[in-house]
Amino acid sequence: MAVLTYIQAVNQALREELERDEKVFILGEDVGQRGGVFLATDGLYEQFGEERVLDTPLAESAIAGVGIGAAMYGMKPVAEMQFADFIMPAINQIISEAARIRYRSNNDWNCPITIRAPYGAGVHGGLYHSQSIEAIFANQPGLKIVMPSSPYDAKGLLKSAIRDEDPVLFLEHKRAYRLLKEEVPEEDYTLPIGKAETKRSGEDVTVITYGLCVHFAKQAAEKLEQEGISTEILDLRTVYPLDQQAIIEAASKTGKVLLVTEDNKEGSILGEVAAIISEHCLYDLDAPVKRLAGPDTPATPFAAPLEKAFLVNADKIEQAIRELAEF
Amino acid sequence: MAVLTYIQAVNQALREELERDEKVFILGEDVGQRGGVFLATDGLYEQFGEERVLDTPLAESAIAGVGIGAAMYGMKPVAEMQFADFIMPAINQIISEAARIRYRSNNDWNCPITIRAPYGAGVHGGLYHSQSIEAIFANQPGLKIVMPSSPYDAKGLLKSAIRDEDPVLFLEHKRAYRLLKEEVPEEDYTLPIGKAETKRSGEDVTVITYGLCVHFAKQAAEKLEQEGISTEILDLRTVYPLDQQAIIEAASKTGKVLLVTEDNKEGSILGEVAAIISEHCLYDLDAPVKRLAGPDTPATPFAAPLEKAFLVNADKIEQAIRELAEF
Amino acid sequence: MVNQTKQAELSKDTLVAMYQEMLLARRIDERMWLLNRAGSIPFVVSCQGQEVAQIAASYALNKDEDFVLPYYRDLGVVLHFGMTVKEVFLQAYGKAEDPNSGGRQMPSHYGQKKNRIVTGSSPVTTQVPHAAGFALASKMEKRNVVSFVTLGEGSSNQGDFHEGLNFAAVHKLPMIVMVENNKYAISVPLSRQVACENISDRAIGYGIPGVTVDGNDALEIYRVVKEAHERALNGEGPTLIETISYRLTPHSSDDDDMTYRTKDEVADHRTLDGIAQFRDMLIEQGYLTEAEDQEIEEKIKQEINEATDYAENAPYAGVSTLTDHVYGQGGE
Amino acid sequence: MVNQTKQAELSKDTLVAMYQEMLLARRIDERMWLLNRAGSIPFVVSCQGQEVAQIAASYALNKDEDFVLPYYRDLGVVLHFGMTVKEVFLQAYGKAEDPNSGGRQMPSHYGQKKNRIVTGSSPVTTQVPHAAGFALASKMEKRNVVSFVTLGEGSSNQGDFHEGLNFAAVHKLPMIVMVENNKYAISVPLSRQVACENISDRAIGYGIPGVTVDGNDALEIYRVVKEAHERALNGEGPTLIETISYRLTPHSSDDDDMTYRTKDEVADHRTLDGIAQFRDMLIEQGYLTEAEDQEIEEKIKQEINEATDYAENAPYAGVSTLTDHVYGQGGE
Ligand SMILES: Cc1ncc(C[n+]2csc(CCOP(=O)(O)OP(=O)(O)O)c2C)c(N)n1
Ligand SMILES: Cc1ncc(C[n+]2csc(CCOP(=O)(O)OP(=O)(O)O)c2C)c(N)n1
Ligand SMILES: [Mg+2]
Ligand SMILES: [Mg+2]
Repeated sequence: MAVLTYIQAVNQALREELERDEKVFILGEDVGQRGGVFLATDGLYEQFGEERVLDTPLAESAIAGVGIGAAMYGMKPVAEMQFADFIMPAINQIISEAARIRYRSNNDWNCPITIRAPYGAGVHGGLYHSQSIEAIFANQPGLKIVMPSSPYDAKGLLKSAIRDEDPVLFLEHKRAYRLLKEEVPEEDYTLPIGKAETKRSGEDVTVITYGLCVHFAKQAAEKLEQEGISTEILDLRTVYPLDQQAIIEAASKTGKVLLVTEDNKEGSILGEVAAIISEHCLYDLDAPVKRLAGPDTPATPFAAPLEKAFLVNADKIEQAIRELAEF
Repeated sequence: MAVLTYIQAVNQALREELERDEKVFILGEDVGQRGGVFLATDGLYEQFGEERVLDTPLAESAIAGVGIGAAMYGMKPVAEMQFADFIMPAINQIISEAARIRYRSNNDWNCPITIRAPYGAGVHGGLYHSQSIEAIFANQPGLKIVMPSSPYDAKGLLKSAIRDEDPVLFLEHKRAYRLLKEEVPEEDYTLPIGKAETKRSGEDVTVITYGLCVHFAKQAAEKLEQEGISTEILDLRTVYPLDQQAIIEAASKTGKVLLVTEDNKEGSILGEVAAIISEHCLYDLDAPVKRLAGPDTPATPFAAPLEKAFLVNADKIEQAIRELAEF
Repeated sequence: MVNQTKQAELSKDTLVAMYQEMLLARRIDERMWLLNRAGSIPFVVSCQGQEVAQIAASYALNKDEDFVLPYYRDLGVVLHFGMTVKEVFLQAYGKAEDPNSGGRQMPSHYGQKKNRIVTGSSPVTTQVPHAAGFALASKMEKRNVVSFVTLGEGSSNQGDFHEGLNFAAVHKLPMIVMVENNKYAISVPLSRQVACENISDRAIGYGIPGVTVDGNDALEIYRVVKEAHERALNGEGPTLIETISYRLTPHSSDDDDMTYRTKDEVADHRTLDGIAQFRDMLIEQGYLTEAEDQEIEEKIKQEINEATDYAENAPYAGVSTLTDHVYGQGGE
Repeated sequence: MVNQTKQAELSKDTLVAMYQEMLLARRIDERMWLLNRAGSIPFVVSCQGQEVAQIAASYALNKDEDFVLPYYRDLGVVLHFGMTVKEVFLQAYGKAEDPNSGGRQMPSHYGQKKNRIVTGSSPVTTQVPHAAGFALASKMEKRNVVSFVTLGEGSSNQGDFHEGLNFAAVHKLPMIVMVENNKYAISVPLSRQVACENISDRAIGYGIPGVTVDGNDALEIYRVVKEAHERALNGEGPTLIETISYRLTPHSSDDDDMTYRTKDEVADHRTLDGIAQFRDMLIEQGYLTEAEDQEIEEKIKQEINEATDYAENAPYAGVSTLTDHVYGQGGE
């Protein structure tokens, strides 16, 4: 099995899906000859031609909207937003259209589009190349939001997203692209959308998180293991709609829950996770639910010291787990 | 004191602010001669002229964006989105621009715009004239979201919004427009943004809600009083950023908390409220936090029976309070 | 005025059939208002004044292959593409059998997959990029299929108009965009919506042909849409067509147009009604007699009566269906 | 080629001053690349190839009254409107003293209220409606002030371009929109961005004048911007101007342009460099000697050295300021 970076895993999933199904095509800014500004589509233009790897004009509402039209027709478009921050002009198409098409037509039409976007901070991107955007969409029935935490997950979940019969927002952490590497099978495999996964089993504290923060949580857990603190890590994987059952089980198991996100604290998807826990696990909790998140300021300043101060990292998670364990 | 409907209170606030400050102006679709499709701006075009009550082309991103430019210049624009559902094309301007201007310029520029929009269901509006949209914006530092629950609050809060030095999203429940009436002082008064208000004091169960649901909660509470169940009602008024202190106090007071929204359950702003409670009130709770909300389907079908089934009403609230009281 | 020199292309039977369809749309619309004012249906938004353009354009399309992305006034288009009168009334009443949405959407939010009528929403102009998507997909599949999308002139000021047309132009997609300019966007007159002479002046900015036609001139509309259709099939890309008409009703049943325009203005435009002009031409040409016209009216009336009765008595969707079809049930 | 018949309007001193500003922008930009490649600053996005257009246009504006809404390549515009070289380096380093954002935004996200340089963001084209808003406000206040906004040609495909221009046109606002067409949007060449001949062809769709000019022809650019400025002040509404140039650098320091264009193509365009043409013209006209040119270069170099040193040694904003200025502190 080859060791792939996160971005290579994304690239491989795209290549295999383009090979597997001729209804699959890619559209976005600079996805063609350039291979994408992060090289997610590297080599695909050469292999599949400009008809299936389409450079679009600089217009996100059209990228989403044209993709939605093609998806209703019966194609399987994979639209790229160059940065998640630039999905904003396409929100009307995504929320009013993609998410509503099946319901509003009483199941007559559907919209199997995948919209990929690199989110997250840590690459000196300043206010507009750093944001977490999932909370904006995490209240829209009809939409699914997938945020893989590793190369293996990225490949399997992206394939599922492309094959899904409904619209999927697929958010990849841009700092994970080169930071994370692991063995990824060459063969075809898919992972289930809508299911969280236990990334680590533990007894003392449960960490519930997603995306790049899973990596940091693992680092923290390994360190704490040496101190005798045992950490359970639940990776949400799909942040909308949430896997309620898995959340309830993971929270109940240890009774001490740390929720982690890179997003701003107020209004992040952790609120919903906390609500599920408070509805279902009151009597299993041994400590108040704790949230570790970004401060409520626009994410994130360009200047390195400020960016660092904004971000969640392994140290901050370690500290929070320890506090809960000692509670 | 005159008895005004909710829409009349909005109209009066607008009129008084236009009179008070010549930097205030209104822009939107059909706000001029037509006086707005709900008559929020009725008579203002006649009184203040087309320069201050501007009919715009049908283009929400421009309505917001031009307003933002004028606000940065130093004006006090009040932009109307004809229906909250149609704010979607303007989200890039509201989130990427209005909400970030002060922070990104390190306090050099600011953006005192008010964006009004009628939200909510119950008028046979179907999928696109019924939505609750606050959750989309309730994760954006720099923005404030105000949702008044009564004519009196609407007038006082709208004046505060217009005078605020930062962008305020001001959401008015369209069914409240004619349904709710109360005495509203003719004179100038403002109400504080960022503060929740206790609308009713009680001992057994705390209901935390906002907007039109406050009205239904009051109806339910009155009925339950006769059964000897005493209900505290906290009206959030500002749903972002939330008044944490008031939430903690109200939840701790009775130990039994019902959160109510007309929005879809998953991902609504109630998640954040529940998270605040679970972080701060674990040992004060006598029952799990309960949420009453719309189902997770697009809001809301046109057909009357389906619309009714979707919506929260006084009966459903009454039932939920009773269950909590008996817990 | 109807240009008689252009009839050659269309047979007598076709012209009479066109007339019947225009009239059917008008009579349905009129009935909707009666039902609304009687309290039977909560909402109407009309085609009145735009039927001629809708039917003439529809005849220039391939109704067995093309995709249409109509807007809320396009009753004429959806009737031509196969929606039945009964189905139209079912959607007006929001009943379970409504094929557009099973009563989920407000009236006039059309969509019917089997007839290639693409589901639409309320936020205006989102359908323009969708139409480009359909055109792109059919081009990728090398099918000889065109997408036809309509919108109001006010709606041509939305970003999606610009982005959708530009995309289609760059990729030379088989798409026809028809702006039905009825001079008003709710209360806002054309002069406060745009500063250009014609909406079709926007075409040059996308490097595509743009044409403005009289929305009451069926034969001219047929001709320009037919040409656009041929260009599309020939791989020459999209065309922007503007039809000039006048909105004969208030914006919708919720509107009071007397707050922003006069009775006289409306009355003046009623005298120019394109359907009446078209009928007069047919009679003048000897293609239609007064008696035949009366028969047509009768047949339409009966069909509408039956459809109204049926829809009125049809059941609403059950409350248990409220949460159905948010997502699919698996499989591809 | 520089059109020599149009110099009349501009004095020798002005022309030499223009040259100095163009050169200053170029030399700053070149230094930024050196600093980036040396690992001192994380990011550069260049003005190279567009300085002539930026400076010529700026000279046609009223720098004491007008508002400018520059995009990330507009180093020339912001220098002309009063940002100092030191301030430019402070923002490149993201230091606390950066007047644009105190190090919060990426480099080249300009904004400085005292100089009426309106704060900008990364999502392209949002500034176009803002410019209309400034123009609307100054019109409401009956001030003789124009808003000047720029963007790339790729960015002219965003909905906000369409909506902003249409709004400004309908309300006849004093606004100038200058599209700096440098033939690429990152890797995507003009031909895959638009299908129109000129971006200025979009003007007629808003009923406003549209002009395309050679981005290396300073005097012609000055003339058309001056005319647009007069029209704006006369209440005749907005103008769309397109300057044709070529992006001489990769899109940014994160880009590798050799994946989508050739060395030769870039080298060919370097030979047409507008700044060199302008200098040659000044020398030919006897307005500038080689020695004077050398002196200018020296002066610029020294200024840049000092600014670099200063910025390099300046402190970052303290971590405790991270949460400052999300909201104002009350008052109006
Ligand atoms: C994005 C959006 N904004 C506002 C509305 C409300 N609205 C519905 S129809 C309409 C006017 C449309 O005018 P036009 O495009 O000229 O079409 P017409 O109704 O005249 O046929 C408006 C403003 C909407 N449906 N969508
Ligand atoms: C809304 C949005 N989408 C995508 C981007 C990423 N992006 C930054 S610059 C750029 C290309 C801009 O091209 P053009 O408008 O021609 O300006 P140029 O850089 O050539 O001067 C892109 C796609 C962005 N900044 N904003
Ligand atoms: Mg119209
Ligand atoms: Mg460019």
